[in-house]
Amino acid sequence: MKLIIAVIKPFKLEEVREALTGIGVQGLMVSEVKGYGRQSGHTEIYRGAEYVVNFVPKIKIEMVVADDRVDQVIETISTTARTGKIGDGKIFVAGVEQAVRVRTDERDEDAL
Amino acid sequence: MKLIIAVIKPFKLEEVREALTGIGVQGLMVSEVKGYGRQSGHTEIYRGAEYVVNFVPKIKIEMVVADDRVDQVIETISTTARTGKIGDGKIFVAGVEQAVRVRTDERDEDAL
Amino acid sequence: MKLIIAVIKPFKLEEVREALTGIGVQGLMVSEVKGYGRQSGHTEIYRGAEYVVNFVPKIKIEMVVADDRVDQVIETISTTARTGKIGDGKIFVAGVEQAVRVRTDERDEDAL
Amino acid sequence: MKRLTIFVAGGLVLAATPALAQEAADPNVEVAYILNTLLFLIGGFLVMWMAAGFAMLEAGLVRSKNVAMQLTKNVALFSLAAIMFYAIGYNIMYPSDGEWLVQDYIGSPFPKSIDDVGSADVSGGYSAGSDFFFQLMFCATTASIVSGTLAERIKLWPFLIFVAILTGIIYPIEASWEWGTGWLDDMGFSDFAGSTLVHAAGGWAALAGAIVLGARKGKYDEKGGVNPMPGSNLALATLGTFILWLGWFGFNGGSQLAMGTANDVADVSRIFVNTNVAAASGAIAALILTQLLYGKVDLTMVLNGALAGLVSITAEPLAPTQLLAIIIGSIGGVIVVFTVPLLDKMKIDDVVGAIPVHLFAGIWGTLAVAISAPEVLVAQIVGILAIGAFVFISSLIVWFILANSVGIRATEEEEQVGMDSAELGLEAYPEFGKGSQFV
Amino acid sequence: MKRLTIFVAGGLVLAATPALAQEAADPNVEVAYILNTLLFLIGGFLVMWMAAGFAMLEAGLVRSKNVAMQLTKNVALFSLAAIMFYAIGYNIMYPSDGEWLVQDYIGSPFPKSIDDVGSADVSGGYSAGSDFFFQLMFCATTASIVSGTLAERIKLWPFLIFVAILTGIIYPIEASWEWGTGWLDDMGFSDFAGSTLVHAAGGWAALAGAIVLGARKGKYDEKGGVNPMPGSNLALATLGTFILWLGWFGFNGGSQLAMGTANDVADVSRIFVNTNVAAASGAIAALILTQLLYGKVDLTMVLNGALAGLVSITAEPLAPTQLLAIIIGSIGGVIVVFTVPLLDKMKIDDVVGAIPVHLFAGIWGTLAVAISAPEVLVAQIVGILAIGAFVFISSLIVWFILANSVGIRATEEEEQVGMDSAELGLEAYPEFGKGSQFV
Amino acid sequence: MKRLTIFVAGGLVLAATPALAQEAADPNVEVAYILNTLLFLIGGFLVMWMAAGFAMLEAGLVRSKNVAMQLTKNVALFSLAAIMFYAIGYNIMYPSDGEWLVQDYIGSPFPKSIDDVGSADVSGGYSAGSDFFFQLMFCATTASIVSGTLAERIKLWPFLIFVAILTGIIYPIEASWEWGTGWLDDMGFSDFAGSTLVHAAGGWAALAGAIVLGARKGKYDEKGGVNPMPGSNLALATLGTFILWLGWFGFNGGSQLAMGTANDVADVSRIFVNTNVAAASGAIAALILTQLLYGKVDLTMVLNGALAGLVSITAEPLAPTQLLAIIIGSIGGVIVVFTVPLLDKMKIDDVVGAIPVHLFAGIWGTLAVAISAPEVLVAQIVGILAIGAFVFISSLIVWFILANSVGIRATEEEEQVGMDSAELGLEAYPEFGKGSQFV
Ligand SMILES: Nc1ncnc2c1ncn2[C@@H]1O[C@H](COP(=O)(O)OP(=O)(O)O)[C@@H](O)[C@H]1O
Ligand SMILES: Nc1ncnc2c1ncn2[C@@H]1O[C@H](COP(=O)(O)OP(=O)(O)O)[C@@H](O)[C@H]1O
Ligand SMILES: Nc1ncnc2c1ncn2[C@@H]1O[C@H](COP(=O)(O)OP(=O)(O)O)[C@@H](O)[C@H]1O
Repeated sequence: MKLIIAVIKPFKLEEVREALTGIGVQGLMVSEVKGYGRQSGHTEIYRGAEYVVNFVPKIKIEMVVADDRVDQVIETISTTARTGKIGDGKIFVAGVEQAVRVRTDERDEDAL
Repeated sequence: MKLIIAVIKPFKLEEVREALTGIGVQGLMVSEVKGYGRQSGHTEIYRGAEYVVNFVPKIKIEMVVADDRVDQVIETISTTARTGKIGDGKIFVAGVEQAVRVRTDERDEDAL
Repeated sequence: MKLIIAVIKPFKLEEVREALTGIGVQGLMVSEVKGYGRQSGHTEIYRGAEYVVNFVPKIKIEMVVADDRVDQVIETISTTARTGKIGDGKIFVAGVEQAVRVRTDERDEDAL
Repeated sequence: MKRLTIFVAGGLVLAATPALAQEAADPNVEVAYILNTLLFLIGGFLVMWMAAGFAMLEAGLVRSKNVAMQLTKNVALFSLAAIMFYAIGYNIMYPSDGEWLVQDYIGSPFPKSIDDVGSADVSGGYSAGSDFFFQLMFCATTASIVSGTLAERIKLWPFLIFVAILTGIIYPIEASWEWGTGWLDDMGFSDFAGSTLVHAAGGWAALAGAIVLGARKGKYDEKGGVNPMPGSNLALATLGTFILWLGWFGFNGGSQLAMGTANDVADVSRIFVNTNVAAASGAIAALILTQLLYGKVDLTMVLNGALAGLVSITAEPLAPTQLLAIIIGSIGGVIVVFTVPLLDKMKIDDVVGAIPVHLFAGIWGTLAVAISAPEVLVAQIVGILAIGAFVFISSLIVWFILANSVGIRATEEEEQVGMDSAELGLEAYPEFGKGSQFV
Repeated sequence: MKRLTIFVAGGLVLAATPALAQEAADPNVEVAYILNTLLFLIGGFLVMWMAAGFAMLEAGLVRSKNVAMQLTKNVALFSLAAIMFYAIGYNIMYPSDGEWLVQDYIGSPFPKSIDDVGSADVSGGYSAGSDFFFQLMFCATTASIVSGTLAERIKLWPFLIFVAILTGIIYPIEASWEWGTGWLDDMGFSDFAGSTLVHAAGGWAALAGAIVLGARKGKYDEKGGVNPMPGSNLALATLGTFILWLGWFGFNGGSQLAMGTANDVADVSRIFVNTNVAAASGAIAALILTQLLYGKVDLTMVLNGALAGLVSITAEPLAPTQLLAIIIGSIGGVIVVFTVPLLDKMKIDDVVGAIPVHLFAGIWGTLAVAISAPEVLVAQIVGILAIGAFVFISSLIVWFILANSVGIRATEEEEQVGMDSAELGLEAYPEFGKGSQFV
Repeated sequence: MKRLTIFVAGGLVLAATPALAQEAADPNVEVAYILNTLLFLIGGFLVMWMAAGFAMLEAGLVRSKNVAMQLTKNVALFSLAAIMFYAIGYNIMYPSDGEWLVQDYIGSPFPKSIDDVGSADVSGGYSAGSDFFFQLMFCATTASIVSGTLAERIKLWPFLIFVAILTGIIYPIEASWEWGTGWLDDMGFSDFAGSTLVHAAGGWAALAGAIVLGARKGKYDEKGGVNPMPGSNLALATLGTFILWLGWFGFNGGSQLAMGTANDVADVSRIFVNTNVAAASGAIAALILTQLLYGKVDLTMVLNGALAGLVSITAEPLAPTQLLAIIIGSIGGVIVVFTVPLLDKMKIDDVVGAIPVHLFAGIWGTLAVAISAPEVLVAQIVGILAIGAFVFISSLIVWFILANSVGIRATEEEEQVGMDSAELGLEAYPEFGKGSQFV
């Protein structure tokens, strides 16, 4: 199993979620993050003072999927989340050794 | 060392935390997430319009523990967090290669 | 590539971010977490009732870096975030198998 | 029109008293003058307070990424109304004889001066300044109604241009037909405090804007589904409703226009009582109805219900008994609960429900006058249609011109990130959650 | 009772003036009528504003998952009070001679009509409508007190049923004993603006409810520990307190019931001054005391302290010198700081501190009347006990019946997810943090 | 001074009427007494409401980790002012003949008693209690101005000690020079409602505090950069502004000090109109100017602009025509937009912009009196300088003593975690985001 972490632009969440449900992803977690990256660094003015905005609001999606789903999931997310403009985000994949469904105590792939 | 990620129902947090302290877990991180899963999909009405609620508020607990603690921690979380109702959540385990305690620069197991 | 997860004191964020930018880290994600650890457990009084504060506000920084950057990044974070007082936080390192830049579909190290 | 005749009458009577007023004046005429003026001043500051009510209501019902913009619009529109109504609106609305450009239809625009310092004309019955102050607040209210409907997608400056035209020209013209003793007044149309002149008028202007502007992106999907975009702060929305409720005592009570006799003040009392109970029954009606229809109470509908009750009683808050006021108010609440989803079906995106509350309940309230005075029914219908047609069409034209010149709609991306970051470069709640941006 | 005698006296004097009032009326009688009525109207809208104050205070002191419900309850209870007090309450409270069901104990219920349009009875001294409006607001206040204590766990509809009974029957009966010139008034009991009739009464009803309802889940643990559940928005709570402070000038000042003579208006001024300084000293007392006791100031206690100061001075805001008002108010503040934790020890879960503020400080204020008028001490004690017993027991019975029929308590799970999602299906702050749900 | 002479004049006239007042009194004298008193009462409660306005404005403009503290300071300072002004301030400010310690410069401190119950002295022209109530609110306003500037870093208790001295001694002394018929009044200085006596004075005290206290950590960096620390809740800030706007009608209108004649009430009306339009034009000026300067509107500047408009018209809200009021108000708005960044350049950290709004616009408004009355120009300058020097220097001394004794500044760590957790041990918004702590 793999943990897929995707950082995307907030307004893309709904589309991405639908796309993922479309390919049968059954569960995921969403959280708000402040992103720092190439997109950062534009300036704003507040009460006459200029300042640099380093952090951009982003959405982080985390989901654990079976190994054989990984490529499809990556593909789905990156095509749906892409606008071509800087700040579209990233997708990371890490290994997961165990999974448990609390309700039933099912393990690993059955737990996803 | 392993990183244990648990998604549970919010009102279970206090119980789970106590149980974990009970078995000697010394530290963890808690954050709010919006969960999508089997539990999702009930409808609400707002100003006369029906809509589907896809995201359910959940709590994510992350903690790094020594390898030999993993099973006990999983056991503890899943029994305490279980209500038997859909949406109880998941527990995931991933490998951790290094750990550092910032204050003392202690490493790995000593840092937990 | 490695995923570096650092939990630090909130007011240290700006310093740490600058230090990381200084050594060429190009991107990261920041989120608010509630931390439980040795620092926890002081008591407060609200409307005459004493209670224990278990969770302390912390900042979680997550970034994926190339393997050869890991030590430098750890070094940088831990020196910058250190106050020597309890609650300074932790740094964890986990393996990352893939990375994708959504905008360009670049992969792995090029995506960071 | 009832209000004015009181006046004129009063004026005639007082005309008897010597010109260089108060020194020589019959003490009671002077006391009446003071008390009438005081009613305008108290009524005026209560209605001014309604501007804060609209600001809070709207700020509470938009998503947090648009809150700062909504607040900006509300402060700006109230300020703009003050200046436009002074510069041209007041005189267009209250032309003295010979000041009509088109007799009984369009007054001539220029600033009207109020009493000089220390030289009250007691024979006027009240101070001109206090009347200006009171009337200005009604003009501003009309504009406040528009901002809520068009929230979350209209650009700031085009909106303010419309506000300037609405408060400087459109409102004063239609209001002059009745309160300026124009043709509708001659005809017997009756609108005590403005269910049609203020509320329906604001609603018509909002409706025209909503049509030209279009719905918020994502609000309605192809398959006819409606995606609610819940308000970010219902505590503010409730505060706004209570503020409006309070201000309405000035709105309706002050419209008695006199407090210098026992009868007048007793009537004002009666108006306070009816206004309050109409609001209460509008809220209760929505409370019960949402429970029955949806199986649970919808607070936002209850708030709209209270306001609809207030709008409904505004055309005639004096004549009804409390029981009738309860009936009129409840029907207002019912109207809201049924017409809010109706607008959604028609894909007309009214962010805060201003059209059901001010336009639909306003029409109902204007018709309800005929319950107490059947003879006015025809005049009421004529008034509703005439003012509706004039305000809707003229607003439509202005919106259309703006849309095709400067453009009135924010870009899709601006809408996505929110008007606050896009147009103001700041956030109303920079430290709180950003839920609006995803769920 | 002082207030009424003023009246009756007034009435008698005025009785001299011919029946078909104002035309013929002695100008000063008419001016007095207008000014007396105006006092009721201004006092009335200020007290109406207190409904918003309670709503904000309570919304600020509950956790965010229960905010929308608390707002709903406050809008609904105020609306319900308006209707119940009209339908039966007002006449139960102010029976004319021969309208008592049980002489001096229970008035007969039916809607009382107010002056017809344009026919003020100057000999009444003030307009009936303005009196109704003013008195209604006191009735609604009594209900507002209850909602705060029972927050976060009581179901909406059973709560509203209780409110209907409280505002329609319980309050009017006990209030009639004093302000309706019933037996307590005959006995010499003195409660100028309602420390006992309104505030303690509301507190007793709340206490009965809290006992039947029980504490919020997790508030008290086995080992006697208390788990604070901090309010979600102290800015709102502070706003609510300021609103109540402002409204109280109408509450106490309006209770002078007359402004038609220099003496009356001077007394109203004195009342304003004492009311303000009592609130101030209640706040300062809590400020200092929490610093001393806990080593830090507790804002929520300071807010409660200001309100306790107001409640304490309400039974006699006129007679005291400013210095005495300061003492009375400070003691109110002290009472709050000590009794809030006390209630927790007794496991009585009062979410906003309404019982210490309204009941305990209300009793203190009622006794404090005897400082200015020792002769009333016995009557004060009798009044406190009689009204306390009646309101507490009758409320207890109603709560008990409701608990054992429809049920008044939300399920454990509803309480966990919060009343907003559970009963209303919406959230007050959908985009902000969800802290309440875990820490 | 205009205000007082009205009085004295009035006093003399009335002196004719027999001592044991109202019974025998000429009915119109009594009615005038009632109406004058009523103006103070209405004006007074409207100005009291401004305390809530400052609390909301400041709570909205500080970061969420300091909100509870800001609220605490606002409730406490208003309460403290009530007690200090009663105890010593009022008599220092309004010494009767022979009550001056230093003739025309310093009055003697002791509590002044108001009318006894039911014994109005009609010959006074208004009730002493209502005057006390009204004047107290001005004193409290002066203190409210200071809290905003020093937010987010000053310790609670030292701040309150300063407030006690400011409201008990500093303000009453400087105010007595003009309103207590002291030397500035003799000299012809004119400040109708307190652009200098209240607003600039508060601004000077704030400026002194800001200098001694220093800027918030991180606000200004070595390389002269300014790090904005955006307010946490602009909805509250806007609400606060609307509250202040409303309260200002009482502030300026009530300062007419009389409503017992047609001329007085007509003047009050004129004041309402000018006050409103000055606020409106201040807001519009800031709206347009921020758009031009920064390419986008800054809501916080628009709010400050409205307040600056109000402060600017406060020194002379009666004489100007509406057109002149618009000009005076707009210039106030312009001043704010330019001086807010200016203060930052000087590294003077004024969290809410109180110094530009109250001090700079206050000075402008005081000078602007000369537009209507050129002859006073010199006196205006003398008054501005004298009061500025006295308040600034005395405040500087008090701040300096406090800083070097108990200390006035929170530690760096306290500032980092926020004053709420550090000094109060609670949070204003425990469940919402914690953005303030990192971004
Ligand atoms: N190395 C990284 N580790 C973790 N998150 C990253 C990393 N680089 C970028 N991000 C996240 O991805 C977001 C988008 O990256 P950015 O560089 O701004 O644009 P792009 O991905 O188009 O090059 C950033 O806001 C940040 O949250
Ligand atoms: N594959 C997954 N990856 C990450 N989180 C998941 C995954 N599946 C479920 N979750 C999380 O677990 C929560 C509960 O899962 P759900 O399917 O709703 O109920 P249950 O676990 O009882 O089957 C979801 O709200 C989501 O946050
Ligand atoms: N085993 C762990 N896994 C995850 N997070 C941890 C762990 N231990 C500590 N933390 C995080 O680090 C923070 C600081 O740890 P703490 O024990 O309080 O102080 P210190 O690191 O100085 O010993 C905690 O608040 C918690 O968020």
